[in-house]
Amino acid sequence: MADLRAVSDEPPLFAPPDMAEQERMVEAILFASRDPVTVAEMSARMPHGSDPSEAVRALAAHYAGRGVEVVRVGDAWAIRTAADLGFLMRREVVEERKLSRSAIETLAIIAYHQPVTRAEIEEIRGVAVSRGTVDLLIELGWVRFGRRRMTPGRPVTFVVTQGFLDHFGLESARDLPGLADLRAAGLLDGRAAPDIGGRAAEDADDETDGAPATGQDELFGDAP
Amino acid sequence: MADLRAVSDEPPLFAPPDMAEQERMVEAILFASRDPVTVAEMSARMPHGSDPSEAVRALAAHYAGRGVEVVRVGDAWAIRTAADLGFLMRREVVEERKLSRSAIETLAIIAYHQPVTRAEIEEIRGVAVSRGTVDLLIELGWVRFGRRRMTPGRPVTFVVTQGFLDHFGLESARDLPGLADLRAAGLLDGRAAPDIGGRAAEDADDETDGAPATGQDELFGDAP
Amino acid sequence: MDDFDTGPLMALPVADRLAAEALVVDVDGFEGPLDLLVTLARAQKVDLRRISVLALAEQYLAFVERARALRLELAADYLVMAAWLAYLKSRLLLPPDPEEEGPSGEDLAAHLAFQLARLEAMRDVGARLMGRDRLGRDRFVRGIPEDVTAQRRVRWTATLLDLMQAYARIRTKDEFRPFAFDRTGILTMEQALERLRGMIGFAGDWADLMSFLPDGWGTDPARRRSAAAATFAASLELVKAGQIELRQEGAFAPLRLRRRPPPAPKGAA
Repeated sequence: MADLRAVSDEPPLFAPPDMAEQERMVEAILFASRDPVTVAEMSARMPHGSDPSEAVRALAAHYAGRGVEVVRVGDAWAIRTAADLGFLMRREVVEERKLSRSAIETLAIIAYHQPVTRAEIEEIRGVAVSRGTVDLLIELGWVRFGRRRMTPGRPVTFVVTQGFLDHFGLESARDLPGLADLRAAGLLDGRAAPDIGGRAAEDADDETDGAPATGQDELFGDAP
Repeated sequence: MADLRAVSDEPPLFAPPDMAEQERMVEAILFASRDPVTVAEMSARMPHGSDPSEAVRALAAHYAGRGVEVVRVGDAWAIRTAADLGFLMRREVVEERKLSRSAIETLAIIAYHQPVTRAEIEEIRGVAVSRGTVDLLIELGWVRFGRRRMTPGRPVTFVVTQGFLDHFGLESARDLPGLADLRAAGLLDGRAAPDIGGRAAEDADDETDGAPATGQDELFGDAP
Repeated sequence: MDDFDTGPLMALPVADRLAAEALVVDVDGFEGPLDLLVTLARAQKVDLRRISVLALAEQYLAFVERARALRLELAADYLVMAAWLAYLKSRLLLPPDPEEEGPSGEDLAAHLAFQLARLEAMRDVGARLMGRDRLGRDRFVRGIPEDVTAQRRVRWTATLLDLMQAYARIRTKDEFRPFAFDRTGILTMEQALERLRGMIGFAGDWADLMSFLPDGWGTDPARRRSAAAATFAASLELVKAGQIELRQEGAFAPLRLRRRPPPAPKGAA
């Protein structure tokens, strides 16, 4: 015992590593450990005479403002992702899905007949419109509530939004091709209306091929 | 139309984060992952317009000489503790089955001669390679099947994986120890026994010159 | 090597026994004849590419002899190698025969030296690989990895064309609705079949097909024609299904039907 005590009183055989080296050690330990590490544990693993509690503080200062942080967890220490970068730990899988037939029909009716009440939509479609359909369109930011109709029951109306116009590359809802244009473009049962002729067909082509395609990519390309 | 096109020519709505911020992001991503992360994967998770390949190089420079290091593993990057601090991590050591001599030799042959067929491995070792040996290497995640050789019988070839590089701390298969010396000494030439003639020798040239060096990226492209 | 395994060796002088043990008894420790050759060659302490293949062949043959003396069973490939080396030895010792085709003894020896050097090189680099700073032993991965959670996000897509087609579809439906309602004077076969099915349960006796027309369809000629045709078509379906029988006594005579009596039909069908 006496010998041992004598040894520990004297300067140790090997001087403890300098603080920069101790910081490296703490860094490696915190990185590789499966759990937060207490100062006592670090001390047990580091060379005799090390001062992990100073080293870990130096390390924490070194990491301040970086992508990961040295944080205290109870009486232990750990390296964690900086809170503001948590979004990087999520990978977004974007799944493109076509709007359902009922959603696109409902949207079309709102666009062409706005402001329009739910009852009117149902009358035009000839089927009930489910709550979820309108909710989805509102969630997409393409449809919003308009003024209430001044009729008995004061039903709410729906209108399309600026977002809708942007998505479909329209200046205003009035730019939507009319029935005659649709017919001319062959969208109405292929029976061309003789009175309108070729101009409308060109227009329709333009809109369908050009604008929505480029407009969408730019505006919605990688919106979060 | 004209308006939309004008918009797309302008700089994107949100500029990519500055390089220091991108470095933070790469730092967070690499710290969070156990496996090496490819630049493509980082890119997918970082804001649009980021340049993770530049950011990761800056990060690697920042970590040079620290307790953990940013290392390249094939076409991916990872953070690993500095090798000189391994003694601190005794608790983290994964006890591994000791590889048999034949497994080590087989692994070396695959690494230095890849892509290599079972018959070629047997030629070099002078003994049959037991099924279990290759299976073990595959199970360890160090070896996987490569392309089939375009020779009669279309034999399957073996190549080493990203996991192999990661495990042995190699940036790429080009950094295999002693590779240049072996090549200079002609020991990697698939030299056929003299009584077989010229055909095999030509094949062999293909393998040793082309595949291991340039074929690497292709071969490791979809490694797990 | 367990002591009791060395039984057969006890008959030999100690020095011989030790020499034999060094290689022969441990034959299991060799990974085949090539491996054994590398070990033997290493004793020559020269670059394997410059080894005396002749000396090596003699060593190997001596080894096989010793194994035979010890009555150790050698695997077939060791014996094949011995035979090949004996052949090689003779080729190396005899003056080359100018008539003979194929590689010379020197070519064969050079290739063997190459094979040995290559195998030893692979063994060396294998050891170097194993000696590297390895993951999980010297270098460590992140102890607390964070999982990347995949977040599914649905992006709904619709183009102006979809929108216009949808609207067109609705409007087209409107335009055609009147025509659909115009077709009130038509009885479909499905309707007639449904009606007939409900009624044949009561038609135990022969009854005129025309009596099965719906009420009010017998007066207007157009409606009567449609109803008669549909009901006739429906009755044929039921005959096919084996549910009724149908008969007509002569050309343009009334069509009569009745429910098909249970198993044995009597009378004309």
